[in-house]
Amino acid sequence: MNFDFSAEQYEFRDAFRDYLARDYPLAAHVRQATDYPLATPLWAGLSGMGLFGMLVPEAHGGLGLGFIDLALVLEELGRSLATPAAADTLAATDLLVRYGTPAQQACWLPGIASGTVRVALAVAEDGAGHGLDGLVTSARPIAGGYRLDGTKLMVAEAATADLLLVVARLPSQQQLSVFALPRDATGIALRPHTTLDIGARYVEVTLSSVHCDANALIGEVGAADRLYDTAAAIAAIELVGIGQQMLRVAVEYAKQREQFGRPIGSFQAIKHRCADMAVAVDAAASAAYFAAWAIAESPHEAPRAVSIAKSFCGDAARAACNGAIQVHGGIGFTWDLGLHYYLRRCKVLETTWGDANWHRERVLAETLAEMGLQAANSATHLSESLCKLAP
Amino acid sequence: MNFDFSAEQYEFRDAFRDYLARDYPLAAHVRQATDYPLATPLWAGLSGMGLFGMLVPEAHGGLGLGFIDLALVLEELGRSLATPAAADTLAATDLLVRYGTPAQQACWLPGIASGTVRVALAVAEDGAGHGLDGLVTSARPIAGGYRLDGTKLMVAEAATADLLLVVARLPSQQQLSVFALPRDATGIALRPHTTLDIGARYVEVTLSSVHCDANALIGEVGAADRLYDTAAAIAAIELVGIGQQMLRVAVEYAKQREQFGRPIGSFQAIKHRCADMAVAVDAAASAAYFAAWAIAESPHEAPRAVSIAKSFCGDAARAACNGAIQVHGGIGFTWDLGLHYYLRRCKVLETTWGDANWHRERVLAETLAEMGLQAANSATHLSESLCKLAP
Amino acid sequence: MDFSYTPAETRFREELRAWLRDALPPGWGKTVFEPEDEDARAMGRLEWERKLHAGGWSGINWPKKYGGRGATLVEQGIYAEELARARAPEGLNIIGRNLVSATLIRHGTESQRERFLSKILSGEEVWCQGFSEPNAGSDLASIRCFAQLDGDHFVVNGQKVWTSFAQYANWCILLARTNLEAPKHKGISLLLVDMRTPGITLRPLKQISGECEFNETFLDDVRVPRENLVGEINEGWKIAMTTLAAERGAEDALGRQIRFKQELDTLLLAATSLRTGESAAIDDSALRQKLAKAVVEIEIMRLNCLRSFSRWIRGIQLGPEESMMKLYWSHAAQDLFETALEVLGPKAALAAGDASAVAGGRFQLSFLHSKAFSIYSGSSEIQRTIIGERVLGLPK
Amino acid sequence: MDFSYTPAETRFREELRAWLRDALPPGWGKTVFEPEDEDARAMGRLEWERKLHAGGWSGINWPKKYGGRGATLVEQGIYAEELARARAPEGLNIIGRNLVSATLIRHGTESQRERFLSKILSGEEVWCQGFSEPNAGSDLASIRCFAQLDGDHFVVNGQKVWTSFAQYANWCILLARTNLEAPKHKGISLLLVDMRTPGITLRPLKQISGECEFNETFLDDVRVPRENLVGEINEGWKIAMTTLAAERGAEDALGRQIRFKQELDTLLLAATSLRTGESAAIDDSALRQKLAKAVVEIEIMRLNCLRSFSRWIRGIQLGPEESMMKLYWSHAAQDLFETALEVLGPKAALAAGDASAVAGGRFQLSFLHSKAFSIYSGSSEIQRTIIGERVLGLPK
Repeated sequence: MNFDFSAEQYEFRDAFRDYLARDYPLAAHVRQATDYPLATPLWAGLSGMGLFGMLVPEAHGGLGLGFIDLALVLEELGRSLATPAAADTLAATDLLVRYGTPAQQACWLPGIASGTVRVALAVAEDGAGHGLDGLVTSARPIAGGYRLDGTKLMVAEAATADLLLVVARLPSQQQLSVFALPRDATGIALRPHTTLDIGARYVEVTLSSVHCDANALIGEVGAADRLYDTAAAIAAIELVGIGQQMLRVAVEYAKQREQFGRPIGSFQAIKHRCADMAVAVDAAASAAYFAAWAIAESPHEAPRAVSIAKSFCGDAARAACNGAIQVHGGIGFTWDLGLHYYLRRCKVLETTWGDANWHRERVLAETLAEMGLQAANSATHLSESLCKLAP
Repeated sequence: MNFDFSAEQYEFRDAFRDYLARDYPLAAHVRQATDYPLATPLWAGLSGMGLFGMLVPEAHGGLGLGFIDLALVLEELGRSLATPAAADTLAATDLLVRYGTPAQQACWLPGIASGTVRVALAVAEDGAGHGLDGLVTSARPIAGGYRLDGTKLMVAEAATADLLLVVARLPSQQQLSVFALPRDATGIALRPHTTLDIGARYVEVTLSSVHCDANALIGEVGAADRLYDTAAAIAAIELVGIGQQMLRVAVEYAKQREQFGRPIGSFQAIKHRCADMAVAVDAAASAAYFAAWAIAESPHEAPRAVSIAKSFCGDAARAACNGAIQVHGGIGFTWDLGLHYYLRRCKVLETTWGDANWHRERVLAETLAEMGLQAANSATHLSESLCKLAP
Repeated sequence: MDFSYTPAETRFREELRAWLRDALPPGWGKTVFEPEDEDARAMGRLEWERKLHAGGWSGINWPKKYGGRGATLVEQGIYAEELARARAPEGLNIIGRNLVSATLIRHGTESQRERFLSKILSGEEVWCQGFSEPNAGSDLASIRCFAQLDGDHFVVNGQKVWTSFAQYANWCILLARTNLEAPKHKGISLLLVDMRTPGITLRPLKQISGECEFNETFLDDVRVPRENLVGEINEGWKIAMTTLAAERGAEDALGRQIRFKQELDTLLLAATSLRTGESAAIDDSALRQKLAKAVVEIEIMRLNCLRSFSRWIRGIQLGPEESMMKLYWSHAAQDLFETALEVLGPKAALAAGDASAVAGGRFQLSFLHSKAFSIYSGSSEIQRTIIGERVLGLPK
Repeated sequence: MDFSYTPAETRFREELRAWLRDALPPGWGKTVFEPEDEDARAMGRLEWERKLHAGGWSGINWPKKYGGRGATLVEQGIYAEELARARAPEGLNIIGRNLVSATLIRHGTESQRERFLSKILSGEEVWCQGFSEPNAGSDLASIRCFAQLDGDHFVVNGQKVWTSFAQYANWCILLARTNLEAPKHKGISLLLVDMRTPGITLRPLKQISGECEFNETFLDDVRVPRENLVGEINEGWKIAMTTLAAERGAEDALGRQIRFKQELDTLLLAATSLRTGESAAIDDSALRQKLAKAVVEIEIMRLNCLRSFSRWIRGIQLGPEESMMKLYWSHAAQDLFETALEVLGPKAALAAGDASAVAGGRFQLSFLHSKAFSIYSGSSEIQRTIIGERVLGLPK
């Protein structure tokens, strides 16, 4: 048992951190907001460092690494507010590796590994709430394949994606399934969203009688759940990166900025707030790393571990963003300092792939199920045993 | 419009404050915990100052004042952890004044005003949750009166009460009603509780085929709700008193106690915590005073006002108790300093007459009803109007 | 204690409500809104202030001799409520009406009052506030902007920051150092500066919301006539404290409260309408708790204001207690807007301009604005120190 | 990163579990409990420690030469888990095992180690901790208890407070001032004091829970042989900091975590059983959120411990990071017990001894205990300062 990363994993992380800090500092976001898209050179850079091949087996041109190897890198992607297209592509890669047929893997994985295929995840829908249960986009079997209809919300960077993974409902078993569609398939229409997150482009994707062949269906039972959990785990880890960055920025400012003749970090109001941020962000990292391990190594523990992480990391990152702005005071409220880019991305990550409430509800349901406890009306027999649990 | 008390009301408050500080300081609680009951001289003292006659009309030997006049005095009762029998007797007085028949008023009010009749409220039941909806104690009409059966939880100072007000359910209309029973009526059995609050005695009251005559039924529709709301309002105001006292004690200690060569109150960690306590306790007072006004003058606003107060005051007092212990450090954790008496009473007041969650739920329900909004499925027509509310 | 209104007060409310109904365009706040363009919005707000003045509804609580109608505090509360209920625009000249006027009525000379007050009321002259500097934020008393007396003028040099609406302002109420030797609180004076004076340069500061309400203001040999000094020379700090207390007090807070209440009502409406399958967001107990908490906290904000007004009626002056008001509402409102985005679920990020945004994206904008609540008018850290030391008497 | 166990580790767990099954009375933790009387409970705990030692399950991570079995950190984690899972009693000699031993292994002389360590392991000698004084709580370095060197003895005079279990202790690890002139951190020494030495008087301190775990200890011309000095004279502060870091660290926290987890499981059981009409407390979404938050936070406490162990495996020493561990769990656990009472609804106040109390009133007692979590082993304020200055590098 060892809950630590290897020296190689730390080195890999450091390489990404150095690259992102050098080639993709906050200034890039400022440009990006007005001068979009900037993603292409970044994509090439990340790809050149091997990011998109990490999860891809060597047989398909990748490095054959696992999700744990990815964890610290995802933290860096979060910290540098990298494009959500990277997160989506990595979640899709995990799905293809676990659930894809040999033919699907051969078709998509080499392109992903080499950075030529970008994937966008089309899951959320208006009126469907968090999670998958409320989704209504339909997939109807037709001769030789399926016909998809529905409207997807908040699809990140779909305009520049090559492949869409769409979660849709098959009528026969009411089963949610994942379909891989070329982004330019007939019947796919995009409408750009305006969102809080001005460092990325999100679109509404409408599928009107989109036809695909049978080979577009990825995996069977469980693929949609796996996709959602992986995407949520990635969001949780990215939130840790945001939290760490906000802590770092707040601490640096508190060391320099003087008021009343002293660095403001010498005041307990600031010092203790930074300490609370540090404790929350560090605990968030514990949760996120464990979720990464569960995704990689222990699928049956993954839903609970992911939900623990996603709920806690969202709250910790939010507190860190708010704390960083507060520590900066007025200057923290200015556009040009750029703390708002983190606040904005943080809010998107908090409210996509299940918000904290949704994940907490799932944590409790999983915990009670493990304990053999039920909600509702079947628990009468327990009352007696409880009375005996004195003290 | 004037949201302030009169000079007379402040003077009356000061008289109670002086009396309680002199004759009933914290040391009395320390004695009380080992040497119970101490309530009798206190009762005589409070009675001598006119407390129990305040709400009683002059015709029945009282002062004919209103609930607003009582508010600041209740704050002092809370601050000094006075016996909950006082709160119960005052809530019962309000009920008798508003809902009692002339005969009932003539029977009980003079005794209450003179301090010879103490009342205990028997409302809560095991398994009934907060509020009145879950109560199952039954009142069955019999020849010339009613027969009551049921078990009541957490009845304060019932052993020394003269009169019990029991909330029970009539079978005909499933209507909750209030019955006034002499404490020594046949069929009433008491079992002492052991509770967190060692400054008062609570008992379980079992009613086994208790017979009463028709005159025992106080009021009709709404009496039980009024009783619950009044008791909750009193608890809210007492919680403000506890919060104020904990703030005062914490601030005094922070001024005196030195560590690192300075009074600890000069450290922002302590100073800012006290400031937050002050803001919360002051806001709680706003809510509690408004609830007192609504109870006195605007019954239709009372449920919402009481729920706003009870939820907020409970949270504020809890924070103040926890804050006071923390500011004191180790000494705050000792029995003899006595902060725990406040913590314990606070927890009882928080969790009786509806806890914060229960009252918040009621605030929301009342608010939505006022707005003409419904939960659940009848709101579709609103969606459109909402879209127009730009920006 | 009495929450009822006298017949005269009720008449005042009805008269105002009727006037507002006529003065605002039909559908105002429902189908007709303020322009999105910042400059157009600012001009609209100024126009609205002038309209209020023309109708006799400006500076209602001011003494009659300065053009007010000498309204009671209760009428003032009714006024704030009715304007907010009608979703009337905020004025542009908030600093002039609320801060400069209070300062001049209390500390100005009679000729300053005559010169400035009526033009504030009429909307003829808009004011901005030149207090903070890049190195004097929380530590406001360490300002360096220097005013050198040169005959009958001060010559001012320095830099100010967060000067709201400076781009529309005719005048600035400016804190400047006038004595370099004295302890820092004792060498500060308060000046009234004509924004057209040569040597003033503005640079807009873009906020995290994308708007440019704030500015940096550079002063380079700006000449200010000596008669524009408020109070005594080197006595500006105490006067500024009155100004800041007014900024943190109940009058400001009551107007805000009603706007927060409007947003909250819209949020409750949204929570009732936003559906997941069979149920609405409002059916979720956990969200209900947070919404109820918002209802409770915003309602208590109103009660705090009314208690504060009632203290004033008793003759208690503005003081450090106003910091409690401000600390309370800034956090209550920040929580409200965090809750708002939570209620929107997966649509939380859809902002103004998106066809699917809930309530036109207003909550996202308010969420961003709310981050400043705990910073401006004195950060929460400063308010807590004021409360700890000056209300509770804890040692420095 | 690897959460699986080696076959050897699994064997270790099974062996221990089997031993525990035999060593604890049948029905332990379900129908059979520790005695309610404090003294009887203390003696039972000591007996249990001796039983552990007899079975070879004491000080498992200690070096073999001092009677331990040199267990790995992973085995230590398994050990903590299994003891807690069996609801085995806590030992009485926690200070001896966790703090004194770590201090002596690192800073003691070989003869001190030989003299003391094996008797700690065997439960022959119980230890208490004499650090805090009435005027030296958060400001521990300002202790006044004075040890005057007199030939080959120190003569100690002063008063200590919060000396846990002093009434059962044979020895005390004591901080005393040995140089009145030096700066306060540089004049402190660490002594090992035989509690039978003449001049020691105890006075029990009753806690808010009604228990008397703590004492005041008065020292009046207490003679301590010079060889009972740990480390160099006047170098005791740094050594004490190691002791305190151990007290705040993962080893202590992991044992607590599992006990909190047990309480949480009991709470979930209670929430499923406590009914209002048709529904149980567990059906309420708002309570579910709070219970889930407790599940999340207590689970993360475990993960924090495991990460900390893993850092130790990498060779990173105990340090200020332990304050993060302690700050985290103390507040997570306080929230847990506030939630517990909330779940109980109108029965929240029914305490141990009441027939209707839920789970025998354990939650009320734990609630009261939890108020000390943010005070002892360094208050949360002290932990935040340590984290701010020594982990984050913020200026003093």
